[in-house]
Amino acid sequence: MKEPKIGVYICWCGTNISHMVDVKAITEEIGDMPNIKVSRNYKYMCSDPGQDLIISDIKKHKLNRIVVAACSPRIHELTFRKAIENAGLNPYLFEMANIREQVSWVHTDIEAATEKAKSLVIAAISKVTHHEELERRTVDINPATLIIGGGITGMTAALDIAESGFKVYLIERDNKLGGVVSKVDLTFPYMSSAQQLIKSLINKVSNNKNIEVFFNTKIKEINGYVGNFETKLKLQKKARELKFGNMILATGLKPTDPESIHEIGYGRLPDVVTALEFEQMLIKGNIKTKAGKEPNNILIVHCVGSRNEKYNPYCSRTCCMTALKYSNQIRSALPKTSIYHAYSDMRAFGKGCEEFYSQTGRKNAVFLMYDQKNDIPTLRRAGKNDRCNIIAHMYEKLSGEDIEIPADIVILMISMEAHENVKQVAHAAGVSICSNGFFMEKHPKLDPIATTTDGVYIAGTCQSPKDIPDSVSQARAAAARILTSISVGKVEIELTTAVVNEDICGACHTCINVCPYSAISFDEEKKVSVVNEVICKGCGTCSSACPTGAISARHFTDKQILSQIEGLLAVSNKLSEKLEMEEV
Amino acid sequence: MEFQPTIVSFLCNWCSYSGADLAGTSRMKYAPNIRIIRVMCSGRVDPTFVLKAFSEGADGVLICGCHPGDCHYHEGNYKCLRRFLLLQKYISQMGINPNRLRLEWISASEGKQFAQLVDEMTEVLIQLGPNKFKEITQPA
Amino acid sequence: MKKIPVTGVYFHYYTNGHAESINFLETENYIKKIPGVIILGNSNELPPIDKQLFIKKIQELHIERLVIAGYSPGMVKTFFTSAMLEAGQDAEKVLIAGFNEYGAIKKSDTELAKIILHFTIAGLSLDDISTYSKKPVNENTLVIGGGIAGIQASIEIANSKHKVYLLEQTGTIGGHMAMFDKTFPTLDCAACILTPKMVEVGQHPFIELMTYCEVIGVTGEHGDFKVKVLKKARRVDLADCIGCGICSEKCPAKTPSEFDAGTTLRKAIYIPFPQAVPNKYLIDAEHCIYVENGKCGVCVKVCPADAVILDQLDEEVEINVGNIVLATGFSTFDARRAENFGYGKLPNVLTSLEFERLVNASGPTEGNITFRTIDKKGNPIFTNDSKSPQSVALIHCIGSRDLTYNQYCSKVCCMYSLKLAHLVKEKLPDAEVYEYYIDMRAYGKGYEEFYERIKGEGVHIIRGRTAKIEQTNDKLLLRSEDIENNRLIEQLVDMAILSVGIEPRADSNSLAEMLEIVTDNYGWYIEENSILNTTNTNRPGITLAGVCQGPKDIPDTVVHASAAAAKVIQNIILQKTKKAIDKVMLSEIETTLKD
Amino acid sequence: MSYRVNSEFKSDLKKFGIAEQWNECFHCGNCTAVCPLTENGFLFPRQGIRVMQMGLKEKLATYVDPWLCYYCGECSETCPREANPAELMMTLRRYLTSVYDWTGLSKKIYTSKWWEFGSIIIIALLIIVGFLIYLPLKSGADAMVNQSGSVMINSLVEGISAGQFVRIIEIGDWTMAIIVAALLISNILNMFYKVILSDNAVKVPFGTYFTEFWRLIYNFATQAKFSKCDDRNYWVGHLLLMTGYSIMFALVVIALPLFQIEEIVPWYNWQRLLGYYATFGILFFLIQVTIGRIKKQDTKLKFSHPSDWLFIIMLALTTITGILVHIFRLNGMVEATYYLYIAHLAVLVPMIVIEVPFSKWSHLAYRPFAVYFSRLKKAAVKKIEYQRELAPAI
Repeated sequence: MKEPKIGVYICWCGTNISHMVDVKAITEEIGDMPNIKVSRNYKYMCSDPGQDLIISDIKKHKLNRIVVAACSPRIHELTFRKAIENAGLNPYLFEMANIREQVSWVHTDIEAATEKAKSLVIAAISKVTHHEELERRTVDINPATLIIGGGITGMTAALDIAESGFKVYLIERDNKLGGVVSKVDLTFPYMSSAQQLIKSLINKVSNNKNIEVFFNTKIKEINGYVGNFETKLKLQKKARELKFGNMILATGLKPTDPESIHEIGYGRLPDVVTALEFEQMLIKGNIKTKAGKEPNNILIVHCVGSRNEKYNPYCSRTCCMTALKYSNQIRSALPKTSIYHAYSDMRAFGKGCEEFYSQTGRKNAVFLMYDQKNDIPTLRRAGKNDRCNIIAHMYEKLSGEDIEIPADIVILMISMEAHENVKQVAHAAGVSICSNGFFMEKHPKLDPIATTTDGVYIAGTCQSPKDIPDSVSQARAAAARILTSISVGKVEIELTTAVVNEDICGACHTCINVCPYSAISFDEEKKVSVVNEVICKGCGTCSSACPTGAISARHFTDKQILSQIEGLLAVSNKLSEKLEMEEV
Repeated sequence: MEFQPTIVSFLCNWCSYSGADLAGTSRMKYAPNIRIIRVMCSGRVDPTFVLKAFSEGADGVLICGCHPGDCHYHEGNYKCLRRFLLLQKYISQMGINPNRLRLEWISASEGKQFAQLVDEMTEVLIQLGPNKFKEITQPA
Repeated sequence: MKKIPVTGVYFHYYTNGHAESINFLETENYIKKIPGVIILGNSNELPPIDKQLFIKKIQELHIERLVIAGYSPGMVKTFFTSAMLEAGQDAEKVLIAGFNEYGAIKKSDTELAKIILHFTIAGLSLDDISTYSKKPVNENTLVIGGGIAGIQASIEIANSKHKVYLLEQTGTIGGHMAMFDKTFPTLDCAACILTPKMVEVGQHPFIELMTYCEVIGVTGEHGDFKVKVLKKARRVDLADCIGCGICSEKCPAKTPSEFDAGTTLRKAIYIPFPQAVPNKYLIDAEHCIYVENGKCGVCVKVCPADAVILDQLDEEVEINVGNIVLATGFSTFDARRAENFGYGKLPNVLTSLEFERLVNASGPTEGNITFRTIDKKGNPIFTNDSKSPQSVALIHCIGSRDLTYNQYCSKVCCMYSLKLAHLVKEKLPDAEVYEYYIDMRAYGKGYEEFYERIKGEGVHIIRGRTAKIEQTNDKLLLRSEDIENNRLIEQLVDMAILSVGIEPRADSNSLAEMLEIVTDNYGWYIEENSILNTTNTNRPGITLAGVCQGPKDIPDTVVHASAAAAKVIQNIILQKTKKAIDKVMLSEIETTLKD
Repeated sequence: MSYRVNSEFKSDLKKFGIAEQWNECFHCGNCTAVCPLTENGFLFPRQGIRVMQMGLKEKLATYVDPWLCYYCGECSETCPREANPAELMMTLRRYLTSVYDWTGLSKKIYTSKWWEFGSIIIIALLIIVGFLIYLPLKSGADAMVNQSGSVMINSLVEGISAGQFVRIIEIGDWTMAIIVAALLISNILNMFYKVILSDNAVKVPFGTYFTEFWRLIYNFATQAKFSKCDDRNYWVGHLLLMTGYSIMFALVVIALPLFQIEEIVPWYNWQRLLGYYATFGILFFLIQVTIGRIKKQDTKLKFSHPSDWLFIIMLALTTITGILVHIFRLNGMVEATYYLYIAHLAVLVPMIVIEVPFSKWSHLAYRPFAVYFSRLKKAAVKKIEYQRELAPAI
């Protein structure tokens, strides 16, 4: 190994780091350490000039190891690797110390934070000293795509990909396509027909030769890696094996069960219906109470199950506008019926939505504000003299009055939850789930459709509640990624895989037993374990299980981590020594 | 000066490291005693890493992984759990209080839980006092 | 051709705010000729007609199917479904033909309206029409606008190994997002997540960056556009400039910095911001002394790389592309127009964009919140010399949700106001922060949780928009109604931030004219279909990305831009161009339908 | 007690108003905050819009706030939804007038043009017919001109002396005044019952009735509340009208024997000076308002209900006939004086009888009483004191 010449760069991140960590002091102190050729700090290391700084230093000082202390490597590891590569250095001769998310943002004592940051930098230096060059490798992308979910999101994505001439396998758990949109009459705010729209989409999907739809099918397990996934389907007649390069999860939503919300009386009072039940009434043109009468009063309760810690803390995004849509639809068929909305904030934020809100108000809808967090309206059966079916009681916030609302039909705008199968799908596809039960995206802002697993995309309401245009946009965005990946045809694969040192392998088979991907096999000829580097994902379980240390995880080798530990504790060791000296 | 313990912590890349990052992006405050090492999976945590940390003077070691069933590599966290249970017995035989070693599940959305965990463990270690293991293994 | 069932067509004349309408009578006469079609009437009333009479008519004429045509005729659909049900027919056989949905709005769109209606009667959707024709598509793409939408679309397309020209009007890409401090709801800094993307664009082998350029003419059609681009004279050679900044240091001419939203000054030779891409200087001709009167030229003398070319002239170039992505973004509402709030007169009334720069670590005060001061030359700027406010008020919906200005909701102000409230609390923990809102629109992933968090940070969040701001002594007096607590508030604060809404750019209409695409009443570009296709425009080959289609937050913009890229990539892969529906002859449609 | 909401109330209320975009309101609170007259406890117009939107009739009856609004129009001008809150306040005043009126006539007059014009025409006809039959013009009345050549107005009727004539008119005036006052006072008592007594939330401390009483008089005399509106022009016009008409009313009813005298006193005598001041005041107001209502530029005068025009027309006719009587008299035109005198009364009497207790003019009493009641309510509220924890407000 060449003598290490290390460059250390410490980022201010504006003031994000520098307000809590004495960046300059660390730079100076590090500069005096052995093997350190360059030690600098800069306001934004990730910016163009920051990266240029590293590149020019590599060229000028012939650096062969780089450490950047900045934000989380999950954000910028790739950025810096790329920069280093541009300077002609192997990108893996690089290590990041996370001194923002795990130091400056979480601590309040400048001295302690600086100490900690310093030890993290030293640990990174110790680790990077043992880093090895890793070479990039690519695999071919299978042009077929698997899409889980045959709702509007899944179908749009399927069509986008299939119409470009590539194969799509569309998996639907139900016996028909269409998802929730097929249960909806009209869309907001322009009142176009969801039925016509979804029927036309289903037609297109069924007639597209590139799309193969599997009904009544669930995915249990997916193997492989980006570009080369595979799954086995158990169909009624026979098993079927699918191979594909990418997948989109579009498993959609599940309406909250309103029976759990006691006040609202669903199940207890016959004329309390959910939004989807009301859509059926609209599709059939039959807005009647259970007793078959035309309603004189209709109450629409917003935010049922949303924005309330007891049920779902989040906003379901579409219910306000859907409720306004109902208001307009009811008004067109029943001009004399009183329409009341119990809402908490009117979230009419989309294009044309505020206008729609105002239009609805003009058609004599009464908007009553309640406190969705603490004070859900309570519904009871009306008395004989009430001349209606149901009475709702609530505190009205805009007037400050306790009021009663007469109602013959009550429509509950129930919240959207992720479908119950997300857990199973997440497990099969290897993606995470956020605290609200939706799929977790790679980055909430800059990459809401990708996941931490390459080749797996999420779109539509399985990522978070959203309306049709937004779901469709996500479907298209996911399709864009996949089209890109297919048209390029190749993808780089994980380099940080396991590797066997054949000289010391004891042929004990331990690694083969612990590998979750069956990536290790036994070479009967050589009597050693062999790693299939395409399948290996680099978890390192084999490495920690190997009794002889023959198998190691690249980029996370024992040597690297042990010296990282040493480096990590060097500062506190020095400190305690100093303390002891003082005591003496 | 009050005794300030040092905790070496191994966090899996997918859940726990993200969780620690989330604590940061949410600006939750916790004790500065923890030093984090990123590993791809809690299953990668070799027992020697833990022993190395103690022998280098760490006062506590914390391993965090995905919740059972959520492992990015399917079952690495289970393997970690098995090793952890054995390791706890082992270190107590070597004279290290088994409470100095902890294994916890932290998901990517549990920034708050992570911050609380660090504070809690720091508190426990302050009660336990400094780790003498280093002095035994590496007498000055 | 299959015999179509007896179909009643009803025209709903209500035009829903559109000033001009298609020729209903002509459409009626055209549609009458289709066998099996009966015109049932028209009106613009609600309810449209007497229900019982209508039911009778359905029964008498044995109508099996109803088509309601008009502008958003879905508004009256339920009337007809219930009428069908009561007449004993299948209520699910009520179809709607919305002219505006597919862009038939004006009188000149009557032919299109006929097509739409004819299709609906035939039981097909307009999306079914195959108007693609095989024709070579130029693989190059032009992306207009270098904000986050343009960046995202460019990267997506370029990653598929197709060349992208990314055209930007100013000297750097980055757009508005680069100006922000933190982004909601995760509070990660905008620069931290944007600058890597900017760097990626700058380094991408398939992206040609054209900063400081403008589109001045577009000819040709989908698959083969010829775009005339004006390369404004940068007066600093991009290749030679090393970005050392000595020129700027010595330059004597100063003017308010656009990037800092006017909160500080920049020189006439400047770099928009330190992380700009390309990281090269340029000269603002309007303020350069040399350009004005031929004297000065300090920059030329001090430049160590001889990169300054003071006499450089604008240049016109032509590029050939197959697709154009419009990502022109937005401008913020001019708060001077809302006189009640005193912006422009009262020094400590700021717009949210100004405040965004003020709290930014790379802003004029390194992130310290201070009062506005006047420099020696009378420019109102922010420096670290003045004091910090003890109380700050944030007022939502300035220029949004207001018929006097813009009726629409700007979608982002609630959330960014909450974020700014948090930043004030973070920087000035003892300051009182008041937030005045109408409806709190925290709709996205993690937004509601963020709202709850800010509430927990001790910010006073008050329902009730402030009506006016007046100066009293050295404080600002805000008058508002605290609706939820039934009281009137006359609040004295040190600083007020106006959460201004977003508007189409001033040149959006002229650009639309040049590109022959349509805008709505406000100036946002209209999408081909509001539900299924929010990225295409009425002109094939021109795609929308981001806020220029309508207000959006960052995640939605990014997704929208990727979706726009999908259309482009698909198009290049397929090598097929699309005909605009309104360019398709009616007779062609008729033959298609017969098939 | 909780109120029952009723979305149909709006359509009832519509009959009292002109512009009806009130349901557009999305409760931003701008109107209340922009109004210079609002104060804690009286947060109009938004709360009024709310109560109206929800159709809380019982609540509305206890609501005095519309009377505290003087319609400067700023709320409507700055309303982001153009919901026209100021016009709603006006409409609510009409509606409340009908609520306070126990006879039910007010509602009929406001909501039906037939009732409105019919009632006035009937009373006018009664006056005319009564005069022509019982107080006909004397034959040979041409001679009833005094030395200075002006008509001796009290001596024109057949068979009665000048003193008797004045006496008859005075009795007529007093009868009218008493009837009108009785109706108005009963309506005010009704208002008091609705606003104060039936509002369960309010328990007025007894002493307050006396300590706050001065406000009634003060506001009646100065319309101090009105003067706080940003545009003071209309306050001036209104004050001129109010003082002018009050003076005229006092002269005609209380001081008729001193005012309506046979001799023509010099112009600087108090009767004439007061009369001229009153005429000027009324004319000033009439011109200001008529121009405004025709131009429709000021928000305040953009929307004119029939009752508004009727008020202007009746007031103008009263004034013009009054002026003409004066001119004809000075010029010795006997017949013209007599018939114009009848015409004057035929306009004046129905206007007072109909407008004061039942229609627009009733606000002369309701407004100052509303100020008084609002103080009573405020005192009561202070006593109860809000329990809610409030953020610091200055």
